[in-house]
Amino acid sequence: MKRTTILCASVMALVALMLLPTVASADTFDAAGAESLTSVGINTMWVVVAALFVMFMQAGFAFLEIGFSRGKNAGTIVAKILMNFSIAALMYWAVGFALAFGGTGELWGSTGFFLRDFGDPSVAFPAMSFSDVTVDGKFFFQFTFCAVSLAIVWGTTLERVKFGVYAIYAVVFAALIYPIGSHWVFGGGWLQANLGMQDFAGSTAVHLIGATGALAVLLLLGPRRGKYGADGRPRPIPGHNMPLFGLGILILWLGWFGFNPGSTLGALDGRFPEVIIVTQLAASAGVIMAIITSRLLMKKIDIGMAGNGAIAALVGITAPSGYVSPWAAVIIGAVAGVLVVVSVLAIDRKIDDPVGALSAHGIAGIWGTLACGLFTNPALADYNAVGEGGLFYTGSFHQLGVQALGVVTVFAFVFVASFITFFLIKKTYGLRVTADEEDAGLDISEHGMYGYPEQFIPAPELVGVGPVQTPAGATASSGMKPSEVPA
Amino acid sequence: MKRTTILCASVMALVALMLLPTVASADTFDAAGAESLTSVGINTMWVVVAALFVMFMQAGFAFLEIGFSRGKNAGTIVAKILMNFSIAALMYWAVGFALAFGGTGELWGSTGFFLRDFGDPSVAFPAMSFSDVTVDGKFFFQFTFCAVSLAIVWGTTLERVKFGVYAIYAVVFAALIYPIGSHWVFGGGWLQANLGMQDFAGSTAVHLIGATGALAVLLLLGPRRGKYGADGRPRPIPGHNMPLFGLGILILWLGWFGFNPGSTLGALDGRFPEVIIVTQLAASAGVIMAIITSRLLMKKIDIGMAGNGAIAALVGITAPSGYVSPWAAVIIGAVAGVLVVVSVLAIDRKIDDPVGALSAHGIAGIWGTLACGLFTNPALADYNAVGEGGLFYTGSFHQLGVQALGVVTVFAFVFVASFITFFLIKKTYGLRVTADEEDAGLDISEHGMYGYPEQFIPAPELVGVGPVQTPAGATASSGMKPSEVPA
Amino acid sequence: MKRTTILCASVMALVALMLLPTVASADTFDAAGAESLTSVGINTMWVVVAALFVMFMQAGFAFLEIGFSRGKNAGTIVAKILMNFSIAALMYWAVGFALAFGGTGELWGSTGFFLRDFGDPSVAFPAMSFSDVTVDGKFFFQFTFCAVSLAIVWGTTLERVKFGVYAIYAVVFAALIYPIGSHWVFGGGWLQANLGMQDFAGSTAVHLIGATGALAVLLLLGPRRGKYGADGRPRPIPGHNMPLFGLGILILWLGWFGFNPGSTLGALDGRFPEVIIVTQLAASAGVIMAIITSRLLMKKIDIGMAGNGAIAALVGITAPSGYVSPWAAVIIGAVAGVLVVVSVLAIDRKIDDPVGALSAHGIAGIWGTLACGLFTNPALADYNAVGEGGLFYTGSFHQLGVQALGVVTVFAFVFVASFITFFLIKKTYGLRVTADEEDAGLDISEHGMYGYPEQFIPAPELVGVGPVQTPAGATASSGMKPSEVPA
Amino acid sequence: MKLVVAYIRHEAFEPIRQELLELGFPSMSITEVKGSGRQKGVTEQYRGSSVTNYLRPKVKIECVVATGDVQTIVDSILRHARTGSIGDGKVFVLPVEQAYRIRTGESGEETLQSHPDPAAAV
Amino acid sequence: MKLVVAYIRHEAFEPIRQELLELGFPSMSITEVKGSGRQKGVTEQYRGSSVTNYLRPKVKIECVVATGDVQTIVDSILRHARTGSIGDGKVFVLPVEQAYRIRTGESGEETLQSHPDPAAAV
Amino acid sequence: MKLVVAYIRHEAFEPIRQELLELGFPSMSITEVKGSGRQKGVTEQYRGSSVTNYLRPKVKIECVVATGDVQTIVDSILRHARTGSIGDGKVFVLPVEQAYRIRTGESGEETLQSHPDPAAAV
Ligand SMILES: Nc1ncnc2c1ncn2[C@@H]1O[C@H](COP(=O)(O)OP(=O)(O)O)[C@@H](O)[C@H]1O
Ligand SMILES: Nc1ncnc2c1ncn2[C@@H]1O[C@H](COP(=O)(O)OP(=O)(O)O)[C@@H](O)[C@H]1O
Ligand SMILES: Nc1ncnc2c1ncn2[C@@H]1O[C@H](COP(=O)(O)OP(=O)(O)O)[C@@H](O)[C@H]1O
Repeated sequence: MKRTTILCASVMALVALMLLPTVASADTFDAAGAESLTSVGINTMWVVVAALFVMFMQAGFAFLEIGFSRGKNAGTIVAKILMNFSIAALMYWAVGFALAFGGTGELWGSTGFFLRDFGDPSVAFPAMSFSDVTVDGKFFFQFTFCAVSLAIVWGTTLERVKFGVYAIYAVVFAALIYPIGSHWVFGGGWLQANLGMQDFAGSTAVHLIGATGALAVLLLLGPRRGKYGADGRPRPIPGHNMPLFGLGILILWLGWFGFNPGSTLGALDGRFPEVIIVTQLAASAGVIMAIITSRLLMKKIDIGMAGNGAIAALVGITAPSGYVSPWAAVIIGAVAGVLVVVSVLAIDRKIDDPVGALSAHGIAGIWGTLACGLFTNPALADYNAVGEGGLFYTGSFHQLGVQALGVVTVFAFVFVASFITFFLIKKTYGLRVTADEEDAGLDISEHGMYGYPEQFIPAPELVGVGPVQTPAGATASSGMKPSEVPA
Repeated sequence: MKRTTILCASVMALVALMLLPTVASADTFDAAGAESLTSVGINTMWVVVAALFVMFMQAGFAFLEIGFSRGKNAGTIVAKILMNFSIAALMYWAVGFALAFGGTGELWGSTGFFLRDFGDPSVAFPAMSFSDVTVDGKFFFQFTFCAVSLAIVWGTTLERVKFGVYAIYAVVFAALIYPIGSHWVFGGGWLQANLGMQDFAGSTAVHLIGATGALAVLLLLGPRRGKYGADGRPRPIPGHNMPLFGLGILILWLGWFGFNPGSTLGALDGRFPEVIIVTQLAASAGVIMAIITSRLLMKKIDIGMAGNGAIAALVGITAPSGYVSPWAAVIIGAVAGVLVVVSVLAIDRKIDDPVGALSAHGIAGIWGTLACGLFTNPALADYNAVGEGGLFYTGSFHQLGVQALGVVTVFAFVFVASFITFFLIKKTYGLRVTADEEDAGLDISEHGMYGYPEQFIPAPELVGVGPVQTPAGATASSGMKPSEVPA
Repeated sequence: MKRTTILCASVMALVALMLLPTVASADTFDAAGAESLTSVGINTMWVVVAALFVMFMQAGFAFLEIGFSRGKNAGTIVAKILMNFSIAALMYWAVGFALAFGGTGELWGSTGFFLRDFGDPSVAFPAMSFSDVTVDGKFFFQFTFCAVSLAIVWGTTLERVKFGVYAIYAVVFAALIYPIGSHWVFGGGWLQANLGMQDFAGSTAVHLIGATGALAVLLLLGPRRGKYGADGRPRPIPGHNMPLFGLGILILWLGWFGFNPGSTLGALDGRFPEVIIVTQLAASAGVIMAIITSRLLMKKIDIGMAGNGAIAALVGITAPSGYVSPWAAVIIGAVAGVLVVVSVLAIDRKIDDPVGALSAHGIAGIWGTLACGLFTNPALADYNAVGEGGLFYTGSFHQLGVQALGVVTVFAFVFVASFITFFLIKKTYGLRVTADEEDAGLDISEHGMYGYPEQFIPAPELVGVGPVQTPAGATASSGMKPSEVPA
Repeated sequence: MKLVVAYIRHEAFEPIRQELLELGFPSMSITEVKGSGRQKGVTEQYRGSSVTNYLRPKVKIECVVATGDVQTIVDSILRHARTGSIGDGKVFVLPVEQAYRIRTGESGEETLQSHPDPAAAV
Repeated sequence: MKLVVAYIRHEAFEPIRQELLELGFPSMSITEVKGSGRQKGVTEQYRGSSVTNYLRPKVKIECVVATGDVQTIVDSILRHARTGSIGDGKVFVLPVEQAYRIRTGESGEETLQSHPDPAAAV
Repeated sequence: MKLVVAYIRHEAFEPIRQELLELGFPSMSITEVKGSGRQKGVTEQYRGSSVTNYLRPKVKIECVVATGDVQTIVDSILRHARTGSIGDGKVFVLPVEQAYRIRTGESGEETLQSHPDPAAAV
């Protein structure tokens, strides 16, 4: 019954809310009532529409993981993504958003819990005050980023983690870890405000944070049974469905057109289409280089690698997307495409990352953040009023150093916080299912039914529970000639 | 050949159109020509974009049904959704929209057939005159709602209904039943205009109407063969594909961000992001409570229940989404999440609703409508100029009573109209395929081919029709060593 | 190693870019910096959002092809779509866009390579100067069209083409063939500027061009092994997954709501919702007529035909969508629905087009283009300032003649250019995999792993590489009773 | 010892399994096979062309029993698998020379001993 | 009575089925099996690591016939299944002691009688 | 000649295949079967109702060998397939009267000759 108690933690949050004074809502509403201006309308619409595409990335991550899992572990991912997305929403609304954007604290924010009583929005959320988008619009957009970061965490845990682990860590991650980490980078925290670290849409703040959590849990979880032979050599455990994997990649690619260009937090300055172009060029270069690298290193064009190349390039261009010119985007994406293939092959030798999350989000996230230090266009640094031009333009290593410092500190914070969290979970609830459950698959053992019953349950069992119901001979002609089918 | 005659009914509509005077189009065009205003542009864009997300919900319903069906009945759902969506468009354009929104009739509207000759839009469609969105934009948005309502109907009929039934009922539903029912609730009919019933985006007008049709057909159709044992106890007939079910849920969730916030029919008042937040919080609470309830009642976290919880909560918040505050949304969603699990388990004992449509759209739709009577924020009731605050704020049962009356009358009308329609179909064309066809599956019996041929046709049959075409030995080495593959 | 050398061609492009002077970006940025106007913001937002829906059509084409392929050839389509989409982006950015829209050349444009140094946008890209959308927005929108056209090409090549062929032709197509062909039709080239050919969103410029390339490669490639019996009669080679096919159709349908209405290149004139309605009505009529035709000709409602009907009608309405009235749209769609079924059945007798691309994009594209000559509403011809009213209104065959001339010349150019390209590929790299590889499937032979490993690799092989790792008896109880599962 | 091989309809399997279990014969193996016989095929259509599939899915039961028990098994199968219409299938009996229980390594007829309560074991 | 068991290539099955049908032997059962023999395996690769699959898909035909008919069946199989290259497969003949037709309950060789027109029946 | 039929666990197959290969018996066929025996079933739940699946997946090995080699094969299987817990499976030996190699048409025990290097062939 442990699991129940765990899940109940989430209920607490709900109960708490119900006790809130009903006046609560008023604020939000009045706040909005006033803002009936054209500019607000246009910018808010863009940010909200962008947020919807980012929200859809949940499906992208789900199918990327489903495709890379074996059929016996495919269904649980659906329950996981639904639960995580839900917990993230409640936690980020109750606590996370306030910590991430509420006020000017160097380490964390402090106003706007439950989106209430924050007074003047531009004062309450200074890091986003350059935009006139409504607070609700900004909140929803930022929440979808939190959900993306959380989704990235689980890529390394497929096929063996206990279901309850998702719930427990999700609460901590969405309420504390992600908000604090992202606050430093683009919520007005010390890295951004004091040092001028550049991370336009979150190569570090979203992707590296997620990948760092993924690394922490993987180290405590260990590889899937059978992943490494007696000789310690890695064995292939092929994912069961490349088409669904492809669906995931294409949905993620689409979502990125909300992710990066939406981070302009406005449409009227005409910047967002440029960000889209930069994003597309990088992704394209990434796919092509990943395919070529895979062909050269593995003699085959690995389908998964082509997809990883797209993701890695998109992650790589996330931080620079608002700071670099198209030509630089091509380079950034191309490098990410090569990096991810090499990294996946190297990592696979020792630790078991079924979807390549450490490479596609971690390594590529680091590369993307550092790339600002190399390629940031001074004109765009000024335009965004964050940091300065990159080495390539200025010849100065300053920005590159700032970026590196940001990567290191954020990684350190998230890794320590996550490792502690997962360590405590391991000692109490446990991280991993039993060997028998792992062999049987998470769908049947955690959810009581296979995700693809017809693949695992013999037809005679599926039809015949108890004596036959059908009139004798009914099925004898179930192979009807067309003419036998009443038209 | 019966089926053909039936389908031909649909053709009539087309033929009719071709005879219309060509001047027709002019109106529409001129009407739009004038409206070149910023506000119109912004608001129309939002409503149209929202409508596109709602349109995509067709895929959501399709995959929810596909996932919950057995593999032998998966393909037919594709043909069904395409045909239904198409019939709905032509019928709603020709007749439905006019009945739903054309004028101030208490029972039904009367202007705007074929979107023609309606004169001044604000006079012609008074219920939506508060918005300056173009008539074409409003029409498309409302049509997508009709299509959603129709899609809900079929959830109870999977794996045994005759294909033609979809076509016949779709014509009646999109032309008469839905337009009249929705007119009462949010088209300016008696419930809305005279009593002030609150249903922001259609918990009753869209979801309950659909679910009521679903109940009517189910009562006449009966359960799937083998669903109930000789002892009358329900047996599991597991859906064949949980990942595709999950795709459906995630697409529906995304679509709801067009469904509820789009119902503001405008972007400039800054309300739509608040509606999105309210929607997201409710859905999240629904998923979490459904998972907990499923864990407690069934000892397992049923994947389908997690998804049903999301849908039920989204349906539940549909009516209140424009009237309540975030904290109330959490309660509404949480209750819906508990309700749906209990309801599915209870209903399954006696009648066979494969996807849980009666619970997720019916029970939850009723709950959502009544929830307005409990939680409507007076400030928002005034803002929308419909009804008054809920019991929770005003202490008065009035609004709750109005909501209840609305639920009862709409249910009664739709149930009677649908039952009669399906009864007539049963007596003439027939509702259900033969036992043999049901055993063989709808794909092969209705469409002549399996949706997954490789699952049902033995490989030797698939390759070998007639003598071998391949040069002797060709396949002997079809297991080539990599090196054997010309690079 | 041939394949590598081929792929490396693509790298050249990248390398080239890296050598560009860094000043490059400046232009783009400044250009945008100035345009901070409401109108620009609104119109750009609409065009960009529309472009995102069009971009998603890549997933639509991928799943349409996946559904229509056998399971052994499903995975390669994922790698293909990612690579093609990427190559198209880099080529269209570097060369294509300039040729398609840069300047007033009758045969091709000449300014805006790499989106650089084009000076005043309205002068540089005259064909789109009627719209105030930013150049970046216009570029991304037009690029997504190029990618759609390229995706159409491959429908005829499934299950037998060599992977490298995609890459080589994609470079030529996105850099030269599509840009030049589309320049003639809607880039300001001779057909549009001199003759007033009407093609609002590309029935000819996008769909016919793609289908023409598809015909060229098919003629050189030949049918799939086993498609035609010893007696020369076609045999069914059923696609493996109708649900995924349906996903493709629904995504494409959604994408078309960006494709056609986005071609208004603006939102403020209120035209785009009308275009959406026209598009929806045509598609609906197409589905219904395709279903009826299939029922009459084949005695069954072929699922694929229902989907082809939707696509054909959408292709058919693409050119007229900005020129015709709703009633005409219904006729255009209905005719396309009938045409596509008849055409698929006829073409299948002789040449092997697995997805029906020649019919749904070619025949329907021609029909749609000619339909303008019949149904164009004079008021809309004036409004768009292109050509004149159709035969149906004016009684004059002039516009119809212009449309026909456009179809013929564009077809001729694209066919010759494509045939030569594919012919050269065939003589050098080769077009087709070996018989053994085709029998084994493209996934295993081109990518080294099946797209659905569990379908092709026996379970004992999947679990048991080398000695058993699991403690004796571990799996003996892998069928645990619920109680045996630690809760 | 004999090997009883039966080709039957899917729906017939469960009742047979249950009766044999009650009779003390829990052990058997089944395979999904495709059978051709007197039964009609199913005609499939796809985009205009059609093909007939003459093979119909059947369940093959294999059960090795002591010679003395053969008739019991056969009778049970004949009783439950019979609908009276074409496609009911066939039962064949083949000789078996030796049998081993892998778990214990023991061989001979005793490896086929019926177990009183099969469900009791893990 | 004898049980003829053959392991063949997929493509070979249909011609064999058709000839046996013409010869009056419509009844048989087939199973998809994986076979190992002299044939090479297929090497699969996935994200860098690779594995070789030594089992190749084959079709197993089972056909019980009267002793007198065995040679006819075997010859037909040998004729059509032969490509001359490794992997063609094998044919085995096993003794069958008894046979029953479930539909009628009758037993013995007559249950194997070839039917003139199998397609005629429902 | 004899037909050795074994019902074993999935994990046991690969070691057996490898040993038999080394011993010079590369040729065999396997089928995925579902077995019922003393082993417990798996209980599945779905939306409230539940069902127990008593059939457990097993691998069936079929290997025809010369009479003299039977014991070698059986011993190898018994050695590798044994975990000591319920569900290990069974091995049966059936008589085979004739064998043919399709590729060459030759018949008799020589068709079963073990090949020194099976991997060498194409
Ligand atoms: N001689 C046989 N050898 C192998 N399998 C057979 C034989 N005869 C029948 N079967 C199996 O029994 C099934 C039913 O046989 P069929 O002839 O269709 O019905 P009936 O026995 O009632 O005439 C066939 O599909 C096939 O699987
Ligand atoms: N002794 C055997 N026992 C069982 N199956 C066998 C035996 N020998 C061959 N087979 C089956 O025949 C197939 C082909 O045999 P193989 O040795 O590859 O070809 P060939 O017979 O031409 O040497 C194998 O894949 C296997 O399924
Ligand atoms: N008499 C039999 N006939 C056919 N198959 C059998 C027989 N006995 C056992 N099997 C097969 O062996 C498998 C394991 O048998 P089981 O009784 O569960 O284990 P054990 O032999 O250790 O008691 C069964 O699942 C079944 O496939």
